[in-house]
Amino acid sequence: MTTATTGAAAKAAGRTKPATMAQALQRAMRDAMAEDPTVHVMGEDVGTLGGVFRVTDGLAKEFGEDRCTDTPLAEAGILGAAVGMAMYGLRPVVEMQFDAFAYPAFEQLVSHVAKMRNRTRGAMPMPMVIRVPYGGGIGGVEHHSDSSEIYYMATPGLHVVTPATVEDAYGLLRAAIASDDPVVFLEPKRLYWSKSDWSPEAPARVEPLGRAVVRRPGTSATLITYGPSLPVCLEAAEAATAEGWDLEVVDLRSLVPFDDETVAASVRRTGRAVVVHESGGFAGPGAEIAARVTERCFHHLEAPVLRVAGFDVPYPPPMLERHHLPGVDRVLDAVARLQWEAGN
Amino acid sequence: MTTATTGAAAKAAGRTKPATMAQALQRAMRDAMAEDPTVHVMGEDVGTLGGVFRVTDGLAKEFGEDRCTDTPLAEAGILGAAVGMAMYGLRPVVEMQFDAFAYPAFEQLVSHVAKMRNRTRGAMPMPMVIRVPYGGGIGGVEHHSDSSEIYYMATPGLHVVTPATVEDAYGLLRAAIASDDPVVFLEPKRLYWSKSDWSPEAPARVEPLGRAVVRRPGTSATLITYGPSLPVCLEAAEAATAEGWDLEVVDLRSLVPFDDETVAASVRRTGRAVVVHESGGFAGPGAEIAARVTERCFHHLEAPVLRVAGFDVPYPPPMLERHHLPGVDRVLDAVARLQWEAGN
Amino acid sequence: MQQRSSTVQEPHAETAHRPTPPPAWRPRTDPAPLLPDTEPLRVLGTDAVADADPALLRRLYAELVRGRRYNAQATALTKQGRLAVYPSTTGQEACEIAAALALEERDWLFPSYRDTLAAVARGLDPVQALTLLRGDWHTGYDPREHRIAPLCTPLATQLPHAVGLAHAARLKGDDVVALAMVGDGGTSEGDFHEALNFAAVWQAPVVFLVQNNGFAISVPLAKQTAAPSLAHKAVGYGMPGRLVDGNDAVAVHQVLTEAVARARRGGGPTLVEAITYRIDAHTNADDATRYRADGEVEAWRAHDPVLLLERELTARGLLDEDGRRAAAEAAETMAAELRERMNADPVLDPMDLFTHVYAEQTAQLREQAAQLRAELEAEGESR
Amino acid sequence: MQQRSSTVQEPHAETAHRPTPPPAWRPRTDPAPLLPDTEPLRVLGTDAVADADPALLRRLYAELVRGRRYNAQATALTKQGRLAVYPSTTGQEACEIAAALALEERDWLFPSYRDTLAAVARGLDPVQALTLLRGDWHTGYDPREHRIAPLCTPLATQLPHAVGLAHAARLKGDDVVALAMVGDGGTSEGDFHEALNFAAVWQAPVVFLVQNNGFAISVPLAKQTAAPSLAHKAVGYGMPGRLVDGNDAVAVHQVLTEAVARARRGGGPTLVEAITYRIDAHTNADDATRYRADGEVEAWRAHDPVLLLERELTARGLLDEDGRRAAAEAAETMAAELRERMNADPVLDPMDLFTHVYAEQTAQLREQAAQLRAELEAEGESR
Ligand SMILES: Cc1ncc(C[n+]2csc(CCOP(=O)(O)OP(=O)(O)O)c2C)c(N)n1
Ligand SMILES: Cc1ncc(C[n+]2csc(CCOP(=O)(O)OP(=O)(O)O)c2C)c(N)n1
Ligand SMILES: [Mg+2]
Ligand SMILES: [Mg+2]
Repeated sequence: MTTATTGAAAKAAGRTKPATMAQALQRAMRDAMAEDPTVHVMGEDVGTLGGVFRVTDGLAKEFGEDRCTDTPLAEAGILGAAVGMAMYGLRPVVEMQFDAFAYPAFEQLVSHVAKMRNRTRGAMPMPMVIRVPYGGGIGGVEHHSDSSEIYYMATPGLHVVTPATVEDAYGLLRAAIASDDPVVFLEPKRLYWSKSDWSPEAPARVEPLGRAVVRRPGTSATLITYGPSLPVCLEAAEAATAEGWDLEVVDLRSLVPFDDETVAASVRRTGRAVVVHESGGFAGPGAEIAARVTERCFHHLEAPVLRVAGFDVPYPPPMLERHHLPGVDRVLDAVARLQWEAGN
Repeated sequence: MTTATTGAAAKAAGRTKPATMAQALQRAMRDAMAEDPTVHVMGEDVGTLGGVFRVTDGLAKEFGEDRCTDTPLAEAGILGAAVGMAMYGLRPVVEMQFDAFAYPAFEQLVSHVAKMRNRTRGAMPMPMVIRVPYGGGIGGVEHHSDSSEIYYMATPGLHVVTPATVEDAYGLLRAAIASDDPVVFLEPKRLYWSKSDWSPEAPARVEPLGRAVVRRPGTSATLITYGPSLPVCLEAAEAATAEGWDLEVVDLRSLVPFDDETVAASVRRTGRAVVVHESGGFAGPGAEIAARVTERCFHHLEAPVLRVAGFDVPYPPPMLERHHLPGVDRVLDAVARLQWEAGN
Repeated sequence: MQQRSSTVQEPHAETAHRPTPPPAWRPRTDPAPLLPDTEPLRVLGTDAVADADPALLRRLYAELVRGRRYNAQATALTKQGRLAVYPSTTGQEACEIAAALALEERDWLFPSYRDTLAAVARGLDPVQALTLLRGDWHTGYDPREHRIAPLCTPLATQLPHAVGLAHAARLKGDDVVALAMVGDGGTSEGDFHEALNFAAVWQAPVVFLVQNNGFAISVPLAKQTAAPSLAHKAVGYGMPGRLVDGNDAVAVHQVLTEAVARARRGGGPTLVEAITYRIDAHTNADDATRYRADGEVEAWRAHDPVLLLERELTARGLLDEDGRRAAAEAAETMAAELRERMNADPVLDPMDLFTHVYAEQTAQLREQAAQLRAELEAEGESR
Repeated sequence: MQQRSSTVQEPHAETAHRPTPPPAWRPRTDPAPLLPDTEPLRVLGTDAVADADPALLRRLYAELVRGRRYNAQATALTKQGRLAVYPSTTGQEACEIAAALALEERDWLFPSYRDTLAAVARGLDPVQALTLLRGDWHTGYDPREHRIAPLCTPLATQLPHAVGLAHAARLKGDDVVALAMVGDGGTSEGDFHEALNFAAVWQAPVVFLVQNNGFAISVPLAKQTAAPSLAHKAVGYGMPGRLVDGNDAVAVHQVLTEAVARARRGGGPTLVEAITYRIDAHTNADDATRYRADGEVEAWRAHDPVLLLERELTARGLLDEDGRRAAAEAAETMAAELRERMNADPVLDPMDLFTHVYAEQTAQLREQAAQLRAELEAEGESR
């Protein structure tokens, strides 16, 4: 879990800019595969097609079908086979095609991937990445837009990581592949085509897992968020300046382990917090975040930690999803409810 | 969702007392099957054997194998077939043999059972009960003691219900079977053999779903709990009197929907709360409970809502489980940390 | 021989050289009749077609032409932004139509996400069938009214539903059959296995139709299975497997009709594999040139289901220019109406988000609904 | 014939009556050799046994006797409260032993929760094998050291692991074979299906051994499957299915050895069904009288694996009183040692709860570990 650079590979490959998040993810796998022959990419349509989101584009061509493999269509089988491959010393990087299509693999994930190291007293680690495109906002029909992060967060033994920027997509995926633990790597679908001037010359950072980052410093209140909701929060923070609020925005990046240090430090400073995610609110990630922030910062809080989340309903059809997804207005409404009259 | 009585059936059957929770559950299914020919019990070993916990004992004999069916060994198939049966107007009561063996059915549960009513605009409801023996404390080997309630709580469209007393086992299961929505009915394994003087003469109550109940009134602080942890909390409350604390104990009974009214009323009264469950704490049920209680009672709280939970580790082997399960001492330790010096 | 001591009971020694199978061994079913024929059944272009009812042939033809046009129209609607996505069944119309026509009204159809055409051929309003793909709601029809289960996206998960429904109908004494559709890729899912096993053990009146169209998105059949055929899987469940040319509408119709009849008379389930081909890309969003050669597509165009039937009808004098024109015109009318109706924006109520989550709205959802209502009102005011 | 118009391309009309299969149709494998024989293979009591190596027969006999004794001892340990639970393989020793002996040292065994005996026969310390069932930890050994995967409780989930491991070994160029064990009930799980399919598509060097012992807890095979045999499932994946008398140690050993050799030389996976019987209850906690008749058990006692082999050896003069006594004494020594070692309380460290959840302990677990440590210290003080 160290911060390393991979300048050589980066230079050799001659990246162009700006790059999308999908491209950064592809590059992360490519660099990892070039460096480490035990890294194997597998899943439905990841080979010849390069994945339905083209995230594995070109890998089968460059590394051969044995390193980037189109599997039969069976998610439990894919993850189960990956467990066996990891048992033999490989580092599988598994792609689940969509969030809801990872559910068939749930038993393998919970009962084996998450527990294998523990049940064997460390003898049999599971260095494995399970990439899951997640969340909505892309007009997908039912079963294509679930925010399933809570299922993974609630399962001890897994790391749960989600990038919100192009840079992090690269840095965190490299770290996830390098990790000796299983990492559920949640890729925000609606940010796949987000772009950044991701410099091809500068050494690419491998981010440490488990560290949140302050994306925008502020003093009035803290917005705690991750993945697809980061852009929403940044926009809300800009809009809030008009109301005289200077909002700090924390991007969690890693849901497990949770970076209490960074988050609590921010909330202690600002005294108010709103958690923002598009996953359902009830028993969602925000519940844990609100609860632990409150436990740690109770006497610094001027108001209860509020949650802005998707509604507690099955994900809506494309034409209605905009009413479901927390947008800038809902974030600002929550900020307004932070009992400003009561405190400072 | 009404409170009804089934005195006639109860009298006819001539119960003996005291009864165990397992017997009360059996009786609930028996009465429901006698009253409603659309109720079908199905699962692994539920027929001839009467279930590994004997909860379905005698049902196949009394109602025939078509009404209480030993299925092939495949949980997704069982739940998937139950979906089809519900589509045709039956009310399946599905037994999953143990908590961890419900995971293979996760996709059917999340993508179909929970969503069917919604995706068909109410045309195709899913009146179905999925009975899941859950939790530890019975010396079970790995995969036999998971507290999986959060996975179900986080899935909109499901009710999640769990009894803690013999009476409720009957009353809540009857209500669950009568519900027109799918109910995940979590049965605390270690309470299967708990007993009560469950009167065979008195009319058996069908409890409404969605209502918590105060099991012990108190004034100093509220213990919020459910299922297997209720006896622990009641014992802790008794022990606490020695320290001068008069603890109120709330049994949630229904995790979804959540009875905010009862819970918030209690916490507003006492000003302090501890959530107790044996599920892991991180992203566990207590996170939601703590977060929503704080949202609703912030200015009544003298201290942050604390959580006493299982550790965030895979469930331990039998010989170590006592170190994992929250016991009376941990509850009392948490109560002691409720910042008594600060407030009243 | 020395004196012997043994911890286990010893029968007479003379039986030693008579090999008997273990006590529990009773071959319960003869596997031979469960195995599919070595070649897929074809009727069109063979002598067997002489037995086919001309009315059926004409009906199939009209439906195929209509189905082809429906596919073209739906694809066009994606280009106009009127459908979010469309998985076409161009080239697979024979399977879609035959599946619908093999069923009685009281029977149930369990379509996969690709099978809107089968639903339409069964009589469902195409606009309702396309609701999912337009995106105004998930299921656009009342499944019980049409006895068509919701179009199913999680692959193979609808198969156990079909088994459960057929089983329930049988328990109730109704002679209802369920026909479930799945793709070649879907057969790899555990749910396929579990459904077929339940069906066989329960002798449920269900017919499984696998449309083997050669691909699961980009993945060709050879990477999906090493089986002699998908129909060979049947024997492992103790049910008959049938192999049929999926582009021969008459053959598919015949095989399915027989399987439905067998199921109805209590003969249990059947697995049917129809060999067909997906002429278009996986969906409009897919680029099929990334994974298959044009030549392959061309070979299949020569084996087109509409063509095969048209040729037969023409050769037998059952179809003339007028007939063709009539079929084409009927299809055109359907397409025009569909286009027009799909050009209207659907009327949406955002509050529907909360209406059907539970039988009774929970307090929690009432709160959230109130929030959305307030937002919508504020939005309305600000407009 | 009138003039024709068509929207689709039309080849020459004279081909109309030549039935050709659809373009993609190529039967890839001949199903015949994949089908199992109609009767389970037996060697003991047949002429074929003449070919068997006497050393192997003796080895198998010694192991069977030891295995039988191991089962008795483990069951006794449950009564003494030294094991939380024990699923016995009494009556199934031939399968357990043959599975272990069919493998080379570099190969991998994937046992189910019932198969501690196979692990012990492969050389694992029985105390380590029984750790799971004693309850001091989950897996009591280093899987890599012994090339024995953890005993697997969630049924059939170990099968894809075996496939993945075998596939990985092959990719690395190691000629390692994986042998995976599963019960008749476990074959109903989706994971069974997916594992066999992956194995066949990848031609992975893996052997699947189904111990058909007639029951899944209380559920008899007839409620589990309607297949002619479980081995018939193989053809649906494109791999050979073999049927063997699971109480005939020589036959099971032969079939497994052949399947392992086939896998090793790149011939791909095999599905083996061994017909056997669970003489004891499901576990010591189960009451088998609730679901099966004594007569059935007695019939199987007459077909006991130890008995079958003992009879053969005796008839051929390969076993005399001394030999029997030596085998029994060796088994007794093993049992005495096991009993003694299991009578010692295992040394437990509650802090192990936190040690192996992650490679590096997280801050959160460090906090929780500190809490437990403080509690333990307080407990220690108060004692
Ligand atoms: C459980 C599941 N996994 C993955 C997907 C994503 N997906 C949608 S269609 C498809 C390919 C389906 O292939 P096949 O079963 O052959 O049907 P076809 O598309 O050819 O009709 C995939 C992988 C899904 N819908 N469900
Ligand atoms: C996924 C799963 N479902 C249910 C169980 C509970 N269970 C344990 S053993 C057993 C029966 C297994 O039967 P079979 O596969 O024939 O193996 P056997 O016990 O006969 O060796 C069941 C249902 C389980 N362990 N895993
Ligand atoms: Mg296909
Ligand atoms: Mg068995």
